[in-house]
Amino acid sequence: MSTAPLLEIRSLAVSFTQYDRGLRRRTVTALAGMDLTADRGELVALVGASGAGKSLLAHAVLGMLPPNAVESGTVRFDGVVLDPAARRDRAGRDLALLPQSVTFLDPVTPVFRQVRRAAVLAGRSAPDAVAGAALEHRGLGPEVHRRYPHQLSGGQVRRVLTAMALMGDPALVVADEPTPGLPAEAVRAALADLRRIADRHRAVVLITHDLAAALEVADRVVICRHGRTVDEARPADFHTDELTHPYTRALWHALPGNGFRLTEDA
Amino acid sequence: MPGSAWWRAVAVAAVGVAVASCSGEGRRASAGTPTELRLAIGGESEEGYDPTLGWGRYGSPLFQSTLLTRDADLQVVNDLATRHEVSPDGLVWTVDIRTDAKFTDGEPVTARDVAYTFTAAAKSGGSTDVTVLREAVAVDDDTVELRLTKPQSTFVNRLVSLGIVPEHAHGPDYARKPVGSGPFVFEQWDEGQQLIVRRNDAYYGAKPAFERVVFVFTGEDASLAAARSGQVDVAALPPSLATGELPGLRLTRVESVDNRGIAFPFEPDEGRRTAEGRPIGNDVTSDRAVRRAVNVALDRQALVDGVLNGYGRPATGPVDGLPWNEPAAAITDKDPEGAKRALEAAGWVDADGDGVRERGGTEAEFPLLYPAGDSVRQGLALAVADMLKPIGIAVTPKGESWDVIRTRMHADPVLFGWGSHDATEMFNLYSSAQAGVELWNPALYRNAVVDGELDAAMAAVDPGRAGEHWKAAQRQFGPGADAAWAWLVNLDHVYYADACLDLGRLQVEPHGHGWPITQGIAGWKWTC
Amino acid sequence: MTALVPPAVGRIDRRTRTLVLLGVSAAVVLGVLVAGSWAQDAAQTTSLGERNSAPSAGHWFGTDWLGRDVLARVLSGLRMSLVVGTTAAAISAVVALVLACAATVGGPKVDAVVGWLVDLFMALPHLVLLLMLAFALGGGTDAVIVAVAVTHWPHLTRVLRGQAKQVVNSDYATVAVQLGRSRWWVAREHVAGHLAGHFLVGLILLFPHAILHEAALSFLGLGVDPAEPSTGILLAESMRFLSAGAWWLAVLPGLCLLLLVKVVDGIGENLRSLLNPRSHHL
Amino acid sequence: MLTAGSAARPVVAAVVARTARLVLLLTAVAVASFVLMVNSPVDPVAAYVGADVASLGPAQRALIAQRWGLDDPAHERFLSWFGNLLGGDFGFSLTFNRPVLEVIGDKFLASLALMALAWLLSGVLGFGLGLVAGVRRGWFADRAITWLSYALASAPTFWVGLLLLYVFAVSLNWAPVCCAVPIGVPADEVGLGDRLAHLALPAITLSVVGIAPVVLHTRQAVVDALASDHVAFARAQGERGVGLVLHRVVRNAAAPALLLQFGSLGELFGGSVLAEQVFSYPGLGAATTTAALGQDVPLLLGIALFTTVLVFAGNLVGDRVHALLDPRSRLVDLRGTR
Amino acid sequence: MTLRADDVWFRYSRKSPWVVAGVSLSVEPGEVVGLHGPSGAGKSTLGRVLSGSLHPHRGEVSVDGRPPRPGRGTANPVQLVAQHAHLALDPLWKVRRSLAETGAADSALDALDPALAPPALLDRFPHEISGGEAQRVNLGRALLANPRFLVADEVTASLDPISQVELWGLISAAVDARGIGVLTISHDRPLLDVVAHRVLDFRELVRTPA
Repeated sequence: MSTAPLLEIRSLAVSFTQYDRGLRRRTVTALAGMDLTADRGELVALVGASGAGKSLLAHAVLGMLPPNAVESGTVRFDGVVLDPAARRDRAGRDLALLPQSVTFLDPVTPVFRQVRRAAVLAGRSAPDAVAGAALEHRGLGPEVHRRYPHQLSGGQVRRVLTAMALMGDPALVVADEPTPGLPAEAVRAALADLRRIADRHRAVVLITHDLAAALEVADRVVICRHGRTVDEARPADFHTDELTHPYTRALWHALPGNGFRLTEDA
Repeated sequence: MPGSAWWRAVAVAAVGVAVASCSGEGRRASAGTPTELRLAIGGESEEGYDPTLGWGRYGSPLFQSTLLTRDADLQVVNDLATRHEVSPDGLVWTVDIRTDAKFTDGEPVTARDVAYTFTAAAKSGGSTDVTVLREAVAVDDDTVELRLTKPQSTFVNRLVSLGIVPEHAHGPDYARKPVGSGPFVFEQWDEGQQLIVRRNDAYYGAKPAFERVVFVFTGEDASLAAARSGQVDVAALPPSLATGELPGLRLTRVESVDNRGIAFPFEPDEGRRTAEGRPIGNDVTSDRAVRRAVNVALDRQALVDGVLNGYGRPATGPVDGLPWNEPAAAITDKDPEGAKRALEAAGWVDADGDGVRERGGTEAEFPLLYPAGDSVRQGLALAVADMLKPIGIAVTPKGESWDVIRTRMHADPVLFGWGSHDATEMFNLYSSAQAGVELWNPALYRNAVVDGELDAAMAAVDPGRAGEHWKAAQRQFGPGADAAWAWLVNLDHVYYADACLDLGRLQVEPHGHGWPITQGIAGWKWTC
Repeated sequence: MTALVPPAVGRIDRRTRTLVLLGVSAAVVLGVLVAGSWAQDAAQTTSLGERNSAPSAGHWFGTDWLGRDVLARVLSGLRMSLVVGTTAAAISAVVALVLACAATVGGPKVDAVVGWLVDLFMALPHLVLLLMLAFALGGGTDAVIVAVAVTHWPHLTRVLRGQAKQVVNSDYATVAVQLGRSRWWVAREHVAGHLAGHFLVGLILLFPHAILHEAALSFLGLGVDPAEPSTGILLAESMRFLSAGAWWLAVLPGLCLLLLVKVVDGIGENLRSLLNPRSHHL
Repeated sequence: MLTAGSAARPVVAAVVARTARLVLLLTAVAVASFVLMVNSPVDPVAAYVGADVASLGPAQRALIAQRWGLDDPAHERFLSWFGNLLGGDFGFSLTFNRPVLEVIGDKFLASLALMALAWLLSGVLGFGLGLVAGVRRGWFADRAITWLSYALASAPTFWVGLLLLYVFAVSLNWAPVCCAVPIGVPADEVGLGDRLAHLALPAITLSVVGIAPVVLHTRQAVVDALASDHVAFARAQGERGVGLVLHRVVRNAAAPALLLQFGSLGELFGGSVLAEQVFSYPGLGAATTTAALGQDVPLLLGIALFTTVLVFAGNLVGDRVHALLDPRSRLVDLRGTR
Repeated sequence: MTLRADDVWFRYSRKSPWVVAGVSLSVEPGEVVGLHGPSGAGKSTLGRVLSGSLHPHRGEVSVDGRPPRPGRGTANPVQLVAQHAHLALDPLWKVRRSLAETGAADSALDALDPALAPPALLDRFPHEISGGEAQRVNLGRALLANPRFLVADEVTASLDPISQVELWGLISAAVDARGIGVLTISHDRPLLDVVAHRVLDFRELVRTPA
């Protein structure tokens, strides 16, 4: 057993080429230098302004960046440096993506077939039984099996996605922006789910822009800005105002509940 | 075509091309004398095979027999008729018919059927014009009287071309299931593709040498390809495609009166218009000197060689090769110097040195209209323009639609094509009575002497007398006198025929390439 | 295209490449127009001594049955096709623009009528409608132009109408109204700008269709005047000489037509990718 | 959430609405076509007479006009024609000398085989190639396929036919040069192989022309599908390669491809007009050309109406099939939103 | 001079349910009123009704006794700023032109509070500026129209917390300086508690549909 954390990301940078109207080429640097570690049993929140390229981190970790993207930096898993191809190979088993939106389900395939396919991919024997059980376990009976994703409620979708993501019993779960647009109670429920996954000795990376919500469940919070990790803090540091980094402090104080003001060093 | 077959067809589509490679085989490979003849000479009658609608007006109606027919010399001989006679006033044609003729359904052919056929044809709105018929009456079982509204010596052509249909079987679907007393029996017609006919073993005349004849309705190009690969025995093709001999095929040229000529507007341009508002008159072509000069200057043999690929004859008049042609009306052409002299004498000189003569402010120039889709006429028009340039006449060839040509034909020269075994056509082209009717006499040519001769020819009861009048008219309107038209060429109709096939002596064919060759089809035979 | 292949492969900037392609394509089209008018006389000149000759140094594309130079005929045919195509496409595009604007500004009733018209014209097979129109107008070049124009506006109308509606329903158009700007002002200032690109691209992309349909009509014998042949007529004529082995009459004009259509299409696609890089197929 | 029960009523309503639309459409097509035809400057009698103009006099022309009812005023002709139409009588074809409906029925049967074969070929091949191109996006296979599609889209149908004819029929003599059946063979002796042999070249021509849009649209659909969230999620679960394409892409791409394929019947018919002309194939397409060139107004009108129904039916079936494949689109009128 | 809604009802078509049912509220000049409710409840629709771009089926909205409407060349006295900042800017127009759409002269634009639209921003295209900047331009444009009232519909929902504070600072300044009244719509209760003088709960405003 190595002492290194399960996931260790160092100086991860991603850029790619885009074309504007008039075909002006520009190179967009989406991630400029991300550092992040997460270990088993830990829920680490990655917080930053929307559109800061946080989702790309999730895709990079799973080795699914679009072909025109250029990646640099290192991603270690269990202490071993994995290149994108190796990460792709582990996706679905050791590494899992947990999305929350209905668009992540195949719109033209009934729910059960998708879950069953996830079971097959995870290498489980008797995929039919496993898939049925996984849905049953999350309170989804046979009545939803033949439904299409658009016929499910938001909560049901989330449970189906969770069932699929966890099918391979992954060591690491990356949850990508699970909460936007949800009412407060739903946000709380979704995050509580994630906390439970972490508590079952898995590493969870929660990517979000909602600092206040993240603080309630995370063990550590990684703050990023302009595609770069700027700070890492524990939730307690926020409440006790022991924040060292000015941006983190500015972010904290700008929250409506914490003074709603601009600190001079923002 | 059963539906299930098609679905099976779809299922094994993949083998299609492979099978295709086998089916393209020629049939000459098979030994023995074929009992089947295959012709690709076009001429499908989309509306079917009903003579009262015009079927058989060129060549043999196959399924039906006609009262009279023309032999290889175009002389009228009896077929179904045993005798015909015209009353002295020319109004009543009495025809006796043979009694041994039977329709293929077993019924005998009677005078009533003949009367019925003529009556039906006169009333039908088809492509055969029997409107001169007042009534047709069966006098007895084998005699019929055809009574006309006016004397018409050329009515004999109706007797030659109108196939007799059975009154008892002439219903709405007759055109698709023809029954007649002709040399062949209808077997199958794949519309747009082929017509298969069988020999009529009960035919009263000389029986054809072939059990079956297949007419393939392909385009010219496909016909040539089919002939090359031995799939057909006879193929009609345009002169431009007749590029040389092909193995096993004989290039057969058939002379025709399928002629091409220029109609010169006869009246000067005085700003008049017809009732429909079409302009009348042309100040250049209304001068006889110009018309004669054009006739003299043209090198018709060069047109034949160049445009027709050699497949044709220079035209001397509208009825070359027909019994009523007048050879004396012909002139010597290819004489640009003579043409120039004639123009000078008439006052057409090139004073301003632009290469085009003028007289009294009028330039010797005119457009030459031709139907735009016709490539032979286009070639002729272009070549004519090239030939007339040296004598100082500027011609601008212009392809137009028939609709445009119709409105312009009284004022601008038009390149027409005619040619018929029916002398009525000559009457129509030159009689002032037909000026501006249909496309006839488009030039509005008017000469009292010609009118007199033409009327006399039409009214003549005796064919010989009629011929004399036809000839007299030609001497008057021909290129040596009025030069009303400049006839250019007669097309040869070109066929590739199997080298073993004897087509016998062929008639001079009328306008319309292809079907007329079937006129003597009953006499064709294999020679090897 | 560049964005999708591994960027390690060094290549020219896509913008430069697109601009160069555009320039070259425009030059080709212009060249065809100029050469076509220049070749018009040569296309009519018969030379009865040199009939049906295969391509040679003297006649690059060979000669036809009247000894006319096929290259000259192809060039003048292409010019004819271009002229017909351009005119028809321009008329069509303007009709589309007018209808789209009417549908957008004229209220729901006009919009419904326009929508119905579009449906009506799209319900009939293109070629059948073309045949009927060419027939009804009596054939000839003008009839073909009108027929092609009349059959090609619906698609562009649909595109432009959708685009205009999107603009009219956009937040910024709503803001403009809230700021006291009239509907016409919005149409002029906002909608026109957004439509211009689509209109231009749509117009150019109509050319190839117009050219092909003109050729098809002419091939069937309902098209332009055979005396002043377009490429469709040349090809129809060539059909009679296929079995005689005169492949050059069919292959070369067809190839030239294909290339011309491709070039014009390329202009449209390149322009489109300049205006909206993501919609590009490659 | 939809259940079968709640869906039934809208389906009925949709069918009624569609039918009403079709009737309205057909009426409009009938009126518009008739007006066009009647106002044609071309004289139908002259077209019918054609080369026989030499031997037919004015009296005979009057007879012809009378036989075709050209003497009556236009509105009367329309009313009687339209009235007959409501009774199922499409009128009488002048060039073919038989009822229009019979002509269309006969000819369409021949065209049906051609069109069905070409439709299947272009659909299957196009979808396959589009799938390959989309999956291998940016690679050689994609570029080759895309380039070929663009080239085919720019090629005139009839020219492709001419080339095939020259190469396979004239030069290689592998395929017959014309027609739907072999020369001189009675109908009952014509085998399936013969029919296929005669069908092969026209069908290939027709499918070659229809393939480009299918390829390009499928390719785009595949590219879109591959860029979608659900494929990203599938990838995150370790789905890749053939499995990804089979399980997560094919169905998504098939729906638009089928919709397009069913919506292309109009183009297919247009193509068949040209292909039949080139290969002398005696189908409805060739009849259309004949009717147009021969001024056969009743037949042309009949064909216009018939093909309108055909295209309409194609779209309808396409929508249904699309709805089967893509449950989201059920009860939504796709045509209006596309 | 009050923005009032009296028993306002609105639905999108005859067949669809009432989205706004019997809502009455008022906003005074110089007052910031918060409207709180969950997503999809119809708050935004009410915002558009209040700003006059949708017309109520029943009841009425009034400013000074008259319904708020843009006049010929004059702006609506009630201006709306919505959540998605970039959608409210014509992508083909530079910022300067968008601002000039209010009818403001160039000099007025240059004199605009640099905090709303820094001079460097004026000659950029919308896609060249950030979401926070775009939203400030939108606010600046609304203020250039000299409104009496402002409807701010989730104006900062897409912004990071720091930009959110900045934008609200600008709104407060306008409220203080010009005495305009603001109705702010949000699902974020803590935010409303900070920025609004009083907060209305949307669910309590809506009557149960009759």
